Amino acid sequence: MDDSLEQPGAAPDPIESSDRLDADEENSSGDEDGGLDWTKLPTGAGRPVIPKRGEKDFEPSAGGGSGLQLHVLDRARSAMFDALKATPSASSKSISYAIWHPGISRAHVTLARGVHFSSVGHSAPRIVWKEGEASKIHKRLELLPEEALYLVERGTLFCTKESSTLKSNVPGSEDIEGAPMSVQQAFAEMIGTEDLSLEKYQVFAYLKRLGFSVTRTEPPTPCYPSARPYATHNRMPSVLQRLCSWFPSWMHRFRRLLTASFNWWSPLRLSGRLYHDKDYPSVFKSLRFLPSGHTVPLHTTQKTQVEASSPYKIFFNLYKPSTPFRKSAPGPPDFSLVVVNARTTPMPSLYELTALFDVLPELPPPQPRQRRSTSNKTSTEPPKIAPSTVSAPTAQQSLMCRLFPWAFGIEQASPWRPNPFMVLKSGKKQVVVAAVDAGSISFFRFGQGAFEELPMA
Amino acid sequence: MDTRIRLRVSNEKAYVWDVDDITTLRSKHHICGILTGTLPHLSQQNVFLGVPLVLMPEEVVFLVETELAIIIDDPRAHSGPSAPILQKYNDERIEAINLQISLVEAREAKEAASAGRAMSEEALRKRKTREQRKELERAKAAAAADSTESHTSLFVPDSSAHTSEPSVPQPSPTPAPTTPAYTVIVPPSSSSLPWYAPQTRTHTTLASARTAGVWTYPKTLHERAKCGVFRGLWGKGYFMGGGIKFGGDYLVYPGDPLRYHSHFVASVIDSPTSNLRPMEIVAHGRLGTATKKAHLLCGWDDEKQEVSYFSIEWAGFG
Amino acid sequence: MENHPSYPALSSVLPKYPRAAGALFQAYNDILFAQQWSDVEVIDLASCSRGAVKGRRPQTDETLCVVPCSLAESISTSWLHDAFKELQFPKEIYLAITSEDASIVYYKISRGIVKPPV
Amino acid sequence: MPRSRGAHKSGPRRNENNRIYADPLPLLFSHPEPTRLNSILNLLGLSTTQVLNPHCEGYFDATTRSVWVSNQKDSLILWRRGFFGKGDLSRSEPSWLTRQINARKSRAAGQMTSEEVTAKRREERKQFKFDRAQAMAAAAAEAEAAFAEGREVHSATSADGTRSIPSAATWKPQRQTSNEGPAPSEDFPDELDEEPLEDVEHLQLTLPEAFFLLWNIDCLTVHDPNTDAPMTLQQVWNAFRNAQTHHATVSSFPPDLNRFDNPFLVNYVVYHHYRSLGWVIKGGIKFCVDYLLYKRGPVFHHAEFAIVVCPVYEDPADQESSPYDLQNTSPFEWSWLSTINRVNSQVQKTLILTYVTVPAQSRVAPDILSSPACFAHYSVREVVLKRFIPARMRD
Repeated sequence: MDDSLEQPGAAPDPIESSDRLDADEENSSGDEDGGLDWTKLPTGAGRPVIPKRGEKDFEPSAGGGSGLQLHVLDRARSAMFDALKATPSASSKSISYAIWHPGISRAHVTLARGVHFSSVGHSAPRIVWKEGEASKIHKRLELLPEEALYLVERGTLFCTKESSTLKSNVPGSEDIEGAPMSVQQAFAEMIGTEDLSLEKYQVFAYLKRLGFSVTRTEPPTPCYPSARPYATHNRMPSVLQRLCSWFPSWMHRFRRLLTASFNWWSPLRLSGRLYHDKDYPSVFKSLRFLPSGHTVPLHTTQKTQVEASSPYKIFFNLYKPSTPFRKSAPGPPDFSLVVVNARTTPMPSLYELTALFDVLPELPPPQPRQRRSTSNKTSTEPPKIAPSTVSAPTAQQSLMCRLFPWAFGIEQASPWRPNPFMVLKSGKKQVVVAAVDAGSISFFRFGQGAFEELPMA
Repeated sequence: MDTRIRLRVSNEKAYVWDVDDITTLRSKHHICGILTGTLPHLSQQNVFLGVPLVLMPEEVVFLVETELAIIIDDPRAHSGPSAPILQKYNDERIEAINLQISLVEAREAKEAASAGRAMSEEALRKRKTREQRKELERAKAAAAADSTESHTSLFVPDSSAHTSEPSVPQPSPTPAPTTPAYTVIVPPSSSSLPWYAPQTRTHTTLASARTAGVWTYPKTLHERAKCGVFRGLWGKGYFMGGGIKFGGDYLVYPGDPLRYHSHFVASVIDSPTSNLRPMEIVAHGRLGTATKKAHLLCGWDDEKQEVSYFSIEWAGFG
Repeated sequence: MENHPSYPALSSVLPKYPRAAGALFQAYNDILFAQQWSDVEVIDLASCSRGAVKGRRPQTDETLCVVPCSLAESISTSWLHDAFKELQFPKEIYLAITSEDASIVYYKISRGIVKPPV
Repeated sequence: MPRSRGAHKSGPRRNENNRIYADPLPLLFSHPEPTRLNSILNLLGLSTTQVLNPHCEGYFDATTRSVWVSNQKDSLILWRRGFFGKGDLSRSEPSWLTRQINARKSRAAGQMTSEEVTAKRREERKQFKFDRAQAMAAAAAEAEAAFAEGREVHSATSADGTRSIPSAATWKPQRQTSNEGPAPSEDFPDELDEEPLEDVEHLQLTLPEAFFLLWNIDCLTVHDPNTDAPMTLQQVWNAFRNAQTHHATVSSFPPDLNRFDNPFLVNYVVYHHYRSLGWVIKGGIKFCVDYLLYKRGPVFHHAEFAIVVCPVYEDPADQESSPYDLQNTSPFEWSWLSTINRVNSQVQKTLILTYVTVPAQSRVAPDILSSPACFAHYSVREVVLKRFIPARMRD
């Protein structure tokens, strides 16, 4: 059946072509980066639609391009350069103000306006010194460097750099202190602070532009609201878990190996008259005696353990635009994201992946596929992580079953049995890694596989 | 005057902020870089991006080595202004703002007059609220339309528009009610700031930048190989873009990527004896054939400082 | 192996390069029997420690050079260069990549920058 | 059924396949007619079901590191009951001889052979591409001329252009340019056709396939090619591990047998893992991966999963001292991960990284390697890889 696909020139499949229509530089078809048609860039107000991709030529004709080619190229370039000349600006009625404090890597928002602040900024208690008065603790609104930089570059935040001596007296913003910062200066000075690399900023801004709420997974200070969604799931040993800790499930699964009766020169004995289930499913079942699955302990020596310096730490929590988000009490995130520099960091090792999966919650089984008449592009997408169902009875049940399968009269099959292909393709836990190469971001989803739980026979 | 491109370097990343420099780089030097900033008026999408342009490290090395660009240690170039200089700057800003305000006021007065009747302040206020409400409704309708057609729309509604949780400590100062609206510009590049002093923080050679700890690329054989291959392909007239997403180190274009498809995905091989897995040939050959590109193996010889190329295609049989 | 009909044609090269013998055997049989090339001959490619195969595809006149290698090996650009050199710089060489399940794939390698067909 | 792709197969053909490929293993179970005695025995937990073992035979070939099954009956059993092996001159089941006979018949009848049909199709495809390129060049030249004269320029490839660019859907071969199929009489004199065809093809089993059949279900006997004698399980165990010397670096030849990173062992663990879960597992070189997983078998559906085997050393010291040059032991560069992921998503396969741990010599005493008992110390786990597209994850 794969014969028709074996030749490399085989026609690309319909799913990938629908990718191709996705008007995003996620585009998989090839050379879209830098190759956009800026002449199709919407200019006027109103809601623009996807500009069609420009038709490109195969190559310039001899001598660097024909008259027509040069003409079209010039037009494309000037459209691009014109668009780049736009300056970030806002009405004085809607712009916000903040002071950048390099010493603490925070921008103190002195005037917050606009919808952005519903997902950006947190309250921080700071000691304020007033002339002639004793110190007082004030709660104030502060931005992390990525939040401040993002608002600055889109022109919604006017930021000045902290200075004790400089005061400005611009109308409408009388108490602004310090010298105004350009976007360039914000890039130069805010990146590199509070663990923010350019790569992390690029990923942050990319997701914010798509409407996601993005927060830090590890609170940089105790006053930063933490999602901490997994604590209850993994860290609170139940009676059941404590009871079972000395008899892990993987040992149960492979207990045959540990008994002397297992003959390694003849693992499967079918000839005996006493063998009860002489059929294929039982044969396959008896063949499943090799240790498998993520519950089997991963033996490591000191050197292979994940080092503290590993870049594979979950850095951002992602909330879809459709997820209700309260910045003071964020719920469990829709996705957990690691950001790495693709040039200096290869993909994660098994040890790094295991450490990531260890802190992540198990996903509920994927929802049944929605059949659509025209396309089924959603079919291979991972399931929506519905926070409310993470600790739903199904999850507990599967845990119970996995711990005490004999009590349920089952060995492998759990009640958790939606379309097995969907489960196999999404995995039980997921982490998203954004690998950034000089500004171009590749997002990959690493799922914790569960093939051993869903045999085909 | 030095006409070399100014590369603003911070955290070992090189940015170009001046649009004229971006123009020169692309049109004259065939260097594309990657735009990474938010376009101010199209801030809810990722297809078209704006300044700054971020350069690949091998682009930086090439530009500096060929004396087409200089490196500026950007964090150090941003010194703080003295009080008088800032005062002067702010005075100029205020002047510009006042000019803007008076222009707006003049236009409003004219409009009011031409309407044939002078409005009371109360009436003006009411009209304004009405307009604001309408504007809000329009925005909401647009956002709603956006979310229903998100598959065809490139521009994302601002999600936060739906939820309006008040920010925790609402800062008190509001602009004086009498001040009319004006446009506040956030300066994109620092060139307009009188206290920005790049001249004193300039490195014209890689060696100088390296000594200062501002720019250390290339450090390894692999990085040298990448620089060598980049230079080699550039010398043959190609434009290069990053290729990690596409299965190699570079995408290689016969002309400006704005107008031409890439011909190759190129991968850099550090040395003539570096291991090459036959599986890589299978994968690259296969991917290239499917995307109508050839794959280019670019073998770097650090001793001879030269590149040898091999092109891979599917054989067409078997 | 010794009883196989193609063994006599390969007997001079197979024992000489035992590590590449499997790949050569597989590629030779595929070219001769499955691809049905004509004038198939085995030549000694000492610089790559293996035998190579020359022949013509059905209904064509051009003699092509096939260099076998196994998926388990590692090659290099100097290896490719040596192969071209010893074969007297043909326009291209065909790399026959073999796997132990008897699968084989062919890829065309050209020296220099050869742009894809329009 | 994972995807409806197989559905285009006509019903009778599918039913035929369901019948031919009904058994997932070479073993057969024969259930005797129910009698009173049988039901009593069943109640007592005694089975009257007969196990029919086909006892296939093959020859170990050290050069190609495989086991050859030349007996046609055995080849058919192994292929049809579980899709074991591959014809060395065919894409899947050994069909070389049949193809040759059909080709002779076709030639005799003046028709094209299937190979010639394929060649002709490729030739036509080439011609189409050439025609299209010509049409595009002509359109470009026309646009160029229009531009030079200041006339309105139509885009070279747009629908409103003055020229039509052939598309794959509209293009038709103008004329049979080549490969009409050879004339029957002159090129192939009759006496040549009379020459009997010798079947030079065999079913080739990989070493893990052979070991699986031999060790678990005991339906294969492997012969020593030099002595013709059947090999004992212990001999096979040693010979298969020994055959991996091609993996070894030259300096440490021959490699130490008592190592957990012997490529045969690592591959066997993966092979056994998926076979025991009921998957049909075949080689994946065409898609630049190690294995492909089929739910029932390659005649039914496309493979759903593409497997890349990633051995993981528990102890890096074992890797340093290794005589083998195992692939994929270090995490991939991102460009390589995108490459293999792209290739496989183009053909709708999900990429799976299958990690096999290699027990540390310091943890497990290597003398356990003298028998398959060593397999208890490896472990297999999967990581599923997929591109994540934020723009499509917004709601």
